[in-house]
Formats: sequence, structure tokens, C-alpha cells
Amino acid sequence: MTERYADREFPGTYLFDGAMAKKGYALNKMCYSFNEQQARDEFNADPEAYCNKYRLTDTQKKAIFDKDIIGLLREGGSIYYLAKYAGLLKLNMQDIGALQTGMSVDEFKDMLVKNARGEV
Amino acid sequence: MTERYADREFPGTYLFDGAMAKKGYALNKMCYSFNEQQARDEFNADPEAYCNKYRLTDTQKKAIFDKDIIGLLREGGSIYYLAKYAGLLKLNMQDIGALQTGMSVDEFKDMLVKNARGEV
Amino acid sequence: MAKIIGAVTTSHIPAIANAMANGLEETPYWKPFFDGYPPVRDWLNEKQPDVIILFYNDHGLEFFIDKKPTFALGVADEYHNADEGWGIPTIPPVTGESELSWHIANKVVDEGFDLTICQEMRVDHGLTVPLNLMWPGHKYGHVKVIPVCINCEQHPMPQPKRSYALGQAIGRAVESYPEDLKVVVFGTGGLSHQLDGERAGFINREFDLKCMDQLVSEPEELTKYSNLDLIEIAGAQGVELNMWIGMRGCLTGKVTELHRNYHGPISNTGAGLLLLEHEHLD
Amino acid sequence: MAKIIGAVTTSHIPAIANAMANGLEETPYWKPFFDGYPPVRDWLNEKQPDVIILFYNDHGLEFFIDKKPTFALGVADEYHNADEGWGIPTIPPVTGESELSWHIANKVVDEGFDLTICQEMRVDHGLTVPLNLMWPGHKYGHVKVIPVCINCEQHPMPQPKRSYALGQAIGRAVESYPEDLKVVVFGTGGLSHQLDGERAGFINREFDLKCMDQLVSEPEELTKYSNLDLIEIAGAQGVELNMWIGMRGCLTGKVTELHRNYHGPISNTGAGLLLLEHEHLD
Ligand SMILES: [Fe+3]
Ligand SMILES: [Fe+3]
Repeated sequence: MTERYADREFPGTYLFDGAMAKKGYALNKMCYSFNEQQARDEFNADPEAYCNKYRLTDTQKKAIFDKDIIGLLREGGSIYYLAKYAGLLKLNMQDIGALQTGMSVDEFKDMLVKNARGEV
Repeated sequence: MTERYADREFPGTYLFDGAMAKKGYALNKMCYSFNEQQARDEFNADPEAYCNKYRLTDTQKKAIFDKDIIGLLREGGSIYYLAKYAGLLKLNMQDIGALQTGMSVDEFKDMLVKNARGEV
Repeated sequence: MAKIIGAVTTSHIPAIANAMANGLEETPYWKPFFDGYPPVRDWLNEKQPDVIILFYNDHGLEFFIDKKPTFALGVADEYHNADEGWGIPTIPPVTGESELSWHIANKVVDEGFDLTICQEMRVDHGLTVPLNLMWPGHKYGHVKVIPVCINCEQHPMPQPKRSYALGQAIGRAVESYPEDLKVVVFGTGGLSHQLDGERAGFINREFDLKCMDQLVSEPEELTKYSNLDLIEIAGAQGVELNMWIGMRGCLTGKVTELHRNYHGPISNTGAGLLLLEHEHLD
Repeated sequence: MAKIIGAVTTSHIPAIANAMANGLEETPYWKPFFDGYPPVRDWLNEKQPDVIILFYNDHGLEFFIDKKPTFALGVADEYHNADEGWGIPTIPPVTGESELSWHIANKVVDEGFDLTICQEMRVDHGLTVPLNLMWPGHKYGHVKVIPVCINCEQHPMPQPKRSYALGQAIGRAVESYPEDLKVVVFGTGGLSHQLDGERAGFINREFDLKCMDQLVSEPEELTKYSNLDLIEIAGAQGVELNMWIGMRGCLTGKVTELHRNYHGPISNTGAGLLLLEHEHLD
């Protein structure tokens, strides 16, 4: 097992370190490719074939098809490249936040407002 | 003018620093491409067209066509990438040494032997 | 001699580019954010800096984790943006300043900073959004930019004290440059935010405000945090504070705060704006 | 605990690969060079190291001056060679050691070394020739390799004292790794040579021999040279000594010379071979 950068735990946070970068390498490489319109088109035309081209594992593929952001993080996804996937899905950062926290988008936005006002 | 890394002069030596890396960027990029057989073939089929594709200056092009290694160094060539060009020309490091020092290849090799024996 | 005349901190999130592209600056959501900027724009227009040294992080446009630099320095005469995955229209190129860039490279590598030196580098929203905020309508072509790109994605990343030390070395390098240039340093990104995980949406207003105070008056306090501390206190992407700290390291003389604004949330972040004046001490 | 049990210095020039591919080891030109290697091979076969940390420089296969790292560290499980421009046949891949690699990355970046961390990296003759010299016939697949790539091409490059400090940090990182691994460190390239300019063909035998002595017994003396000093004394590519110095930095304990050979010229270089034994001091 590749050692974690740190033992310290952060609830609800997936430290993107060497262990995760290794585990998620293919997944992130695929998502990095989404910088290109041609790659996004190719994915949209046949998502499974595109995932196979990048040799994603079955677990990673399932998380991609399910738009399971937490699942993708567990599988070594880096939020930077997952954001490209979110872009392909036409989801913004509040949509992604809602998906990850199990809130509605409005609930998530309300939480942001409260947090930013220091009302926590 | 981009500053040189150092004022110190080394006779017969072309310090590859920022000023040279900037001046020789296109030239080195072309020579770097010679890592690929396809690029070497494309150059060999039409050297001038290939140089133009990389936007070499006229001085750089002339030095390429003349196999003028010193000229290429003056134009910002890095010996690492020029070595790829030498490879394309089927010249080895002693051939290149001879070209640069104005010796015959045998004279250059003799000099190497003398230098390595400390007979200088 | 080149002189650092001031510094700016600002958010760099892509949502700002969207808001500006769609003319949303006066909407209730965005107004308290954009209202902070005119004094900074006015100051820049008055001072007319020649060069901006801009600390940012690449978010996966130019650099992938195949080869991830800890610190990358741009030394080009021009930098291009590109599609970051969202199909945003192409914007004009950014003008570089290769000569001062190479001077900085020569000085700081010799001081033991292990830069990746870039003659060709696409720059993402982390760099372009701050420029467009200062010169709206992408009218930043007249100002020369030196990109300093810090890894804020993959651990291990530079610790705050290392980013500060890099800034100090860059500050010294600028001060030793013989040409008369007016330089302003930008620290971009932050402040507290977290995009990933069940903790997504985390913002720490109290920390952000304290951080802005300390950045001005006791920056060395901020260098005592580790990146893990920042994750805990400021969220997983709170490590973007490294860019602010790197900027602050450049300011070795007297620092005076001219203007500030704090507003949140914009998108998922707390957004801190600071305008600092810098006087060299000789 | 992982232990560094020894170290090797060796040339890495492409001409060696050619000589081996064409079976020229016993010819008068090559024999005095290759005759140095059997004792090193025997020692490696006896000691059976698990990991080789290999200091080398890329000569324009993987890295171009678009984005040139000062220090790059490989953290992959496999590395591939590729055509370097001379149409040399493809050789088998090199086995990596991603776990110790990441441990080193975590430790040394936290100590303030600004690595470019590489999960995908093509390796050139600078890395493959030394491996093939130790395990002829490209039989190096069983040993795990950690590439440490130093910029020896473009100034500014790391000064010898910085390369030494990196080696020391890597040495400490290895010693702190909990798994029982036998590690050998390779410093490759050099010694004195110059490929470019009217001064091409420069070799300094006296310096090379002194340098080998000092590397064993007083390595800190070598760290007093600047890269410009090395250019003057050892030729423009004499800066490849940085890889030897980086290697030597890893050896923080007791060093014993077991074997040496010096021969020149091979191609345009002086070739120094050293086998060092290393004992940890606890
Ligand atoms: Fe950011
Ligand atoms: Fe070499």
C-alpha cells in the first residue's frame, strides 16, 4: 500500500495524495482529457467505450455513470479533474456540492450563505 | 536583451541559459521533434519546409542546411537537441566534435586520447 | 532599479468570469463582490505598473499529475488560455515579461528554489480571472505578467513557509533588477473553501478575516500553519492561501493597507480583496 | 527499516549502449572500460538490492525546455524508454517502486525541495545505460528503480550544494521508511567532458581522479564548486557531476570504497566507476 501523506483525518474530506493519485491515475487522465471538446463529444457518444479506452476499473466506471462524486473521490479522483467531468455534465459547483452532501441545490446554497456569514 | 546567466566567459563554450533558450526555442523544438522517426522522415523529405513549419529564422535555416554546429550553437541551439539533429545526419559525437573544432575526425579522436591521458 | 510598488489579493474562481461574461455585476448576488474592485482598478490605472507577478495555481489545464511541478515559473513573452472543459470562449493572450522572468529564475534557482521553468505554458482561470477583474473586458494586454504557479492540488505540496520563502527570494530578485520597472504582485485564490467531499461548502469567515489582518501586519504568523492545518481550518482548498503567502513574501519593505473587501459566498468560497502599498526600505 | 547498503558511480553515455548492442566489449577501444564492471556486477548479484535510486539527467527525451524541471522524481511502477532520435531498438521497460518513491516525495517536499513529481516519465540513456551495464542483456527487470532527474542542460541549474542537500534529504527519507529494503544509489554521467563549441573534446583527467577521491572521502569539498566552476574545470557537460554529488549526499553513514576504475576517452568523456559500501550509523 502506498503510504498516505498524513495520518490526520478530516471528516468528509478526501486528501488527494500519492496513494490517491496512484489509485485514480486513469480516472483523472480521462477527466483531464475533457479539456478538449473532441474528447467530451467522444465520451458523450459512448461513455462506456471512452471509459474502457482509459482502462477505468468497474468501480470507477460505475461511479462515472452514476455521477457519484463521493464514489469518484474514493476511487482516487482529484476534484480538479472531476470538475471537468462536472462541466461535461453541465453541473456547476453548487450542483456538485449538493450531490456530495445529499442536500438539494437550494439547501446547499443556503448553507454557503450561512457559512460565509459566520452563522455556524 | 535577456540577461545572460553569467558574465563569466568560457572560450569555445556557449552557455545554454535563458537568453539562448529564448533565442533558440524554435530551433530546439524542431530538433526535439527528431526523437520521432516520422519527424525525421518529414525533415528528410523537405528540409526547408520542415524548418519553415517550426518558423526558424533564415540564419538558423542556413546553419541547419550547412550542418554548421557552431552556427547552430550561436543561434541558441542546445547540444542535447542538436545531438538529435546529428543523429538524423548519422553523425556521432566525434564527427560533431571534428566539425566544431575544424579537425579531421581522426585528429579529434587523437586529441580525446591525449586529453584523457592527461597529456595536455 | 525595479521596484515592487504594491500588491493585491483576489479570488480567481471561474464563476467570476461567467458573471462578467453575462453582465451580472450589478445583480444582488454579485454586487457586494464587484463593488470592492473599483478602488483597486483606480489605483492600478493611476500607478500604471509595468509588470504583474501573479501567484496562482493551475487547476488541471496545463499541468496534469503525470508531471506535477511544486513551483513553476513562466518565462515566456505570451501565454494563452484554452478550453478548460467548460467550452468558455477563448480570451485574448496574456503578455509576458521574459526578461525579468529569466532574471528571477537565475536568482532564485541559485538560492536553492527548484523551479520548473516554462517557456510555453497555458494559463487557466487562476491567472486570467484576476487580470480580467482588474482590467475588465480583457483589456490586460498592455501589462506584462510573470506567472508563478504553485501546486495546490496534490500532496505533498509546498508548505506555507516554503511559499513565503519563495516569495522573499522573488522579492530580492526583483530588487536586484537594473531596469526601472514598477512591479505589482498578485496573490490569487482562496480564501476558505472546500469543493470536495461531504464537507463541501465549508467556509470559515472568522478565519478569513483574521487571515487578511495577519497577511498585512504579521505574515510570518500565517507561515506557521501547515497545509494540513489549513485544510482543517480553511477547507480542503484553503491551501490556496499559499499564493497569498507567496505574494506577501515578496514585500520585504513597509506595507500599508489601502483598501479591503470581504464577501461570501461567491460560488463556494469566501472572497477576500486587499490592496497593499509597498515601500522599499533601503 | 530501509537501508542504503552502497552506491555506484558510472558513465551513462549512449555509445556504451551501442558497444554492448554490437558486442564490442572485448575490442581494444572498449576493453579497459568494460573490464571495470565485473566486480560491481558481482557485488550487486551478491547483495541483491531491492531498490536502485538512480540520479541521472534527461537529455531531451522526456523533458523539453518548454517546461524544464530542476529536479524531477519518478513515482511510477514502470518507466519506458523510447526512440531518442537515433532509431535505437526499444528496450524492456524499467520497473519502478512507487511506494518508496511517494514516501521520498512526501518527506523531501515537506523539507523544502520543490520536486516535479512524475507518475509517467520516459527515461533515456542516462538511466537505461547504467542499468544495462550492471545487468547486461537488459536483465534489470527484477530490480526496482527510483529515477531522480536533475537539470544539467539549461542554466540556471541546481548548484552542487543544492544537489548534495537533495541527496541528504533523500537519504533521510529512505532511512525513515518502515519496510525492510536494501537500497543502492547510482550517480551517473560525467566525468569531465564537453560536447559543444570549439572547446569540444575537453577532458580533465587530473580533475576526474581528484574528484573520485574527494567523492569518497570529502564530498563536501565538491559542493564548493559552482556550476560555472565545473564548466571551467570539467567542461560544459562536467556539470553532470551534480548526479554524483546528489548520490553522495544520500550516504550519511560510513563509506568504504570497494572498487574503482577510471578510463578515458570513451566517446568524448572520461569515465569513472566507483563502488562504495555504506554502513548506517545509528
Ligand atoms: Fe483556485
Ligand atoms: Fe549525460
